[in-house]
Amino acid sequence: MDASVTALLVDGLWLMVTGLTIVFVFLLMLVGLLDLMSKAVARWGPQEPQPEAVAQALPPTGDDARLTAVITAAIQQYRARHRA
Amino acid sequence: MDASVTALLVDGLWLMVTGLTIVFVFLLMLVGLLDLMSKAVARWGPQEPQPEAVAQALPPTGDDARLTAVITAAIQQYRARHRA
Amino acid sequence: MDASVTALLVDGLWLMVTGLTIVFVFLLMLVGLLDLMSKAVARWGPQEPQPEAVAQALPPTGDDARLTAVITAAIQQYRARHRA
Amino acid sequence: MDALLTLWQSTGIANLTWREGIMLLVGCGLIYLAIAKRFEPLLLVPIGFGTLLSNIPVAGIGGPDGMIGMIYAIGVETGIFPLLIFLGIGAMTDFGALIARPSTLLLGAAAQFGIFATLIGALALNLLPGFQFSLADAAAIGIIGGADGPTAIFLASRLAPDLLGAIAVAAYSYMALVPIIQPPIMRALTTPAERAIVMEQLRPVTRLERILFPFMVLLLCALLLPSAAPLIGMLTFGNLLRESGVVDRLSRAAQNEIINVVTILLGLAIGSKLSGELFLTPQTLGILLLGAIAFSIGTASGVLMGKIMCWVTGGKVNPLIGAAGVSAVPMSARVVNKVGLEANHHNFLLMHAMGPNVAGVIGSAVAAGVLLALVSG
Amino acid sequence: MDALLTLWQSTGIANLTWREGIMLLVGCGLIYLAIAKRFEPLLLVPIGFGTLLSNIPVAGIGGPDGMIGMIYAIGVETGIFPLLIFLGIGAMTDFGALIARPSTLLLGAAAQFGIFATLIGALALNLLPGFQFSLADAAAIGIIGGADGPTAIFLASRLAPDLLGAIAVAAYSYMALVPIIQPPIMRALTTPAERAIVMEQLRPVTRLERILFPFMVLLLCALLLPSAAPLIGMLTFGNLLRESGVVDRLSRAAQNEIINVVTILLGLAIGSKLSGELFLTPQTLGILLLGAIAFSIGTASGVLMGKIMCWVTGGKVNPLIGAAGVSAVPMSARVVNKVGLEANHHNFLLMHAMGPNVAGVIGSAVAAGVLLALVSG
Amino acid sequence: MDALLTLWQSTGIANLTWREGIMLLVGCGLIYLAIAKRFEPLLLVPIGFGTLLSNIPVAGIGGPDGMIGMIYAIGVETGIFPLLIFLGIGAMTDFGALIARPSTLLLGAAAQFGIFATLIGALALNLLPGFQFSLADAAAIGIIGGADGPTAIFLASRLAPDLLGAIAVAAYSYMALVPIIQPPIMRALTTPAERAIVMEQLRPVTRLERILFPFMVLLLCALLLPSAAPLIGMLTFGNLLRESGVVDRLSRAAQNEIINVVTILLGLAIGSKLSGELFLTPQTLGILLLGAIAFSIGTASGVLMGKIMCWVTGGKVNPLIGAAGVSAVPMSARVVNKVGLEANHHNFLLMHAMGPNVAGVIGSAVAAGVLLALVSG
Ligand code: NA
Ligand code: NA
Ligand code: NA
Repeated sequence: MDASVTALLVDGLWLMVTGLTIVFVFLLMLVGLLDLMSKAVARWGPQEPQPEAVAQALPPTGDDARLTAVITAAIQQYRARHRA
Repeated sequence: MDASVTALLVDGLWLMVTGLTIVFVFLLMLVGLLDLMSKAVARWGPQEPQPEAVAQALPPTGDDARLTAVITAAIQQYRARHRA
Repeated sequence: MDASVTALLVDGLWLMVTGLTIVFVFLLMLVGLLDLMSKAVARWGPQEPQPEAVAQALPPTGDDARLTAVITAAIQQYRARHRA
Repeated sequence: MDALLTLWQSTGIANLTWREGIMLLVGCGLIYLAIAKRFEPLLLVPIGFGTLLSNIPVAGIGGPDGMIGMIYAIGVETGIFPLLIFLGIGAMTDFGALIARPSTLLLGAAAQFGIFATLIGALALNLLPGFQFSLADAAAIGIIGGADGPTAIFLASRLAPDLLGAIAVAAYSYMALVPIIQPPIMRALTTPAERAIVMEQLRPVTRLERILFPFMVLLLCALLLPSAAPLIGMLTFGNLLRESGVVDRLSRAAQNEIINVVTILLGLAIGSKLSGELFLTPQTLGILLLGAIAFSIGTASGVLMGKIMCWVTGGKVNPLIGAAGVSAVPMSARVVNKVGLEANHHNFLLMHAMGPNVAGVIGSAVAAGVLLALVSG
Repeated sequence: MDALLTLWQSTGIANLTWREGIMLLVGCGLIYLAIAKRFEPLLLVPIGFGTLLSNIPVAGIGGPDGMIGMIYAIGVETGIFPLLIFLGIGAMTDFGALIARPSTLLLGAAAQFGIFATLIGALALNLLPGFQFSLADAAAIGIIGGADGPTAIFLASRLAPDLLGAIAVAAYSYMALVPIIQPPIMRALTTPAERAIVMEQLRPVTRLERILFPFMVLLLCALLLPSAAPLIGMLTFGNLLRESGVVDRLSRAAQNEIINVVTILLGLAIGSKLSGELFLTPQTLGILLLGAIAFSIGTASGVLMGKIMCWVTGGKVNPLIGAAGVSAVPMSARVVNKVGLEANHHNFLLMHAMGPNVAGVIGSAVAAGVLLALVSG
Repeated sequence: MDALLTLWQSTGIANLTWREGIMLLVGCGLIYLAIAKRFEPLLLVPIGFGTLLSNIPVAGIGGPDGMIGMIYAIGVETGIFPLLIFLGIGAMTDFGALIARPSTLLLGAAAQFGIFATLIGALALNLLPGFQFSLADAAAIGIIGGADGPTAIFLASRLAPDLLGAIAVAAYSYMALVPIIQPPIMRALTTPAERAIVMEQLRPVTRLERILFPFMVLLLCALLLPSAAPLIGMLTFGNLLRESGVVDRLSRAAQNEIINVVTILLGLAIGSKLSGELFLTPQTLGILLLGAIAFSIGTASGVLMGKIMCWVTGGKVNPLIGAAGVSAVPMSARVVNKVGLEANHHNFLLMHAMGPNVAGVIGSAVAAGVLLALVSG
């Protein structure tokens, strides 16, 4: 077995160990941080309005495509109904 | 008549002859190629579905926005079901 | 008081005087120019059509998309006619 | 006092040259044509305004450090802007009529005669004093006869950047004048009976044919004429985005976002080539004159080829549709339709003219490739 | 072990300086103001996030090889981004109210007094230790008083790039604070009777006037003040795209695609100038202080000019509309409307305030041109 | 005669090498997969067409002076294009499911094992003749296991630009093959009882949590792993634009204009790396092989981590959702849903799989940062 390849493989194994460790440490810390955040928001955050209200409040944000899709669907339904 | 202009004009005429020839050869070959293609498609291509079917088959293509919409709808359905 | 700062302040005052003067001269001339323009338009300009007419005259403007739409419509009409 | 003098010397009036003054009027004229006469406003409004901005004395907006100068360097010198416009045109063009009747490509080929005849004309102008057109200049001028804006801009930016302003203005102006230039030529070269010919309905074209079409065009271009590959490549890429049916959001981006933004920037950049030094020369007059000739010859040769096809097919082809071979999409196809209707009130030629019309786009891109290969090579 | 040390030394914590830490908080603060307090969120969210990204230790995102650093070099150093934003503003702005009553331009002129007074104030700060503002710095700071974001960014990028971050933040923050800063000044300088003045309805404006308007502004700018031509040129070009009525798709591209994309990139790029070294200095405090003064003086001088016009016209002009001359479109016009309604429940000043409001945009672009001509020349 | 020879020598056929010929077929193959098999068409259509254009002989479109070569230099060498795509992905992604159940991040972490195992595999290939992968090459190949296109492109453009073409093609192809690769592995590693587990409904997530989420991710990235900051930074910036609710027009621009235009240009640019010299090597075969292994290992390790979580939580977690940890959003989440439904007709896992799915995006961006820090440092 080629010595240089062996050295590379050792480097690679080392990289795998450190790399995966960092990925896990990072994401574990993120789990903790998100838990903390959610608890903090639940305790000190503003009272969120009713979920239904949220659902109605959210759509107008963000996606036009969705809106278009919804409207188009509505139109087609309407037409189908009136054609029949 | 200026000798250099004459030379230029000769170049130009030569350019016209070769140029137009290439344009015609190119487009004639394209005519042949397109004819071949259409015949090949007619013989070996898929049976084209009915125009209406095509219209309905095309939309579900590619678009992520639509995908998002579908997923969202699925989510909302899921929630609605579990809430009820 | 620092001599160099004094010099700067003198420069600044000079800048203020010239600057504001130019701003005022510029905008005063613009007032005059706009007045002239409006008078010229009122005298020599075209009779403005009724607002409704304008609203209808504007849309058919420029847009290729619309052109395409028109052509497409024409094509479909044509086909429909010949198919029937 | 001194400061007031400095101030005065920094004004525009104190620095205005007569050339700049005239070019400001030219810019206003272009915008007037665009707005009042609807001369290709999408390009001529930005070109006209770019002319105004580039000819403001002292400001140097069109110079190497000015905004428009930088846009020119990034988008036009590199050729990227006209190619992106070709991408959008590909995504907007329905080649169905051409696929249904490929023989109309010959009409698109014939109409390119205008390009080469004009090239000779430009060289002949060198016989007059004050004209010094090189072969490359003449080729760039000839392409006006292609009646295709982005192709003309692309070729001129490669072969004769100094003439780009005049060539772009001529190309778009005459494209706008198609409804005036073409009909008399069409009527002169055809008989009322020919103009009244009703053509057979086009066969429907399958989705697979539409998808394969761009590959056929690109294949031939790659094998025979690589110098046309940038233009043909972007045109066919755009068309594939359109016809593949699986990348609608990219097709929409090519047809809208990309083409609109690039049109604004390209127009401004072309305006920077409408400077007094480059534009107020006898050459420009020559270019405008030759442009009109180019369009006329292109129209005529298209119609004559139409007559040949009419004769060969035993009267199945209305020769008028040859006039659409100059491209100028979709203007010339509509002109054909109108002249056809005059001769026969039930003769709708629009669809039949769309074939040669889009063939003309391919034809002039091919001609541009030929000129690039033969002149700069 | 060695590797672990290397690893540790490549982390952010190991390299975090206190300056970067504070700037990260500043970035969060800007985003908080943008989201929770609706302080000009379109700009302050990207600026705030750009601040965060640029102050991440080691990563160098704002440095010459980092993404944001490259965006800065391409878009801000060249001036192209603020000019493209001006294009979009031109395409979004209805100058009708100004065309109907051109005299309101004087209110837009008066409000620019804030710019020049602040310039003096910035120079006077040099008397304090720790301040070293050059004339160019002072001019860039003064422009905050123009209450016009892209103008401020354009001028600062030309005259004082190191202060760009603080100036942009101050400009947008105070624009957001207009509803708080202006009313007390407006009330202090006017009597209830003046505030209750109902103005005559504006005459309708024809389409031709709207089309000619950008040319009038550009003409004057070209003849008198070429240094303002890039700003005024793009503003009028955008407005022509809007009013010409023949290039709707270009107008829409300028109002949407171009301005949205550029806003994201411009915001990030400005964030790269909010680095600890440039921002955490006494200068920044001075700039924030001077910015507030600039807005106040601009408002006051606008209202005072309004009083003069009220007196000259025999009470036909409500002096409140002078406050809209600072620009901050359309915020300050709405503030005027609100204060007017307090004095008289049937007094809708919104339309009347739009004239001085858009005049303020032209006024500060003109002032920027003056400063560019006199300070860098 | 001489001219005809020159002409012939300028044609494509005369200059076509066998490598170019094969690459033209490869390009057609990619487009076929994209259109007929719906393999990630948004990327593979532009990549395939870019391959065609770049391999046209003589034309040099992919070369340093060609259009696509310039696009590559501007957008890919600088890293700007993949980062802008990440911005758009951030603006399109709903992280709600992840916020509701952060523990699913562990599934996203486990699935990154595929990256590192593949890296070892690539190095081991050096034992065969004809393979010469450096550590940087191996890292770039490993990232295919991240199942995340823009991350793979970003890392490959930094660590192994010569392999970029093959890596991008492998990444997107296997992402498209997820519905074929994953199910057998998922079934092999789980019992029917495990697959039938119905999970608890996710709690609703408040708007404030959604707004704070990007900051938490960015904070950790800034403190621990600055080398991942460009990727994580743009992802979180896009997400903040989406969730802040105050900059809808910027969010829409990121989700549409920016991502569509960049996708077209990025695809073309990647195509220029699919040249015969770079692509027709044993390395490419190795990369394609390793890519398949990477996806399989990633899936397996995700599922195994799912089993661990199932065991730890006393059976509350369905191990299938671990397979979604490879990212490939939203394909792998839908695969999970499908396999879950097979085992239990009332078991809708889609929402539960979205958590690990988006966690996988963050996970592979983190892994990319690690590789950048450890390999190039
Ligand atoms: Na043509
Ligand atoms: Na202002
Ligand atoms: Na991943």
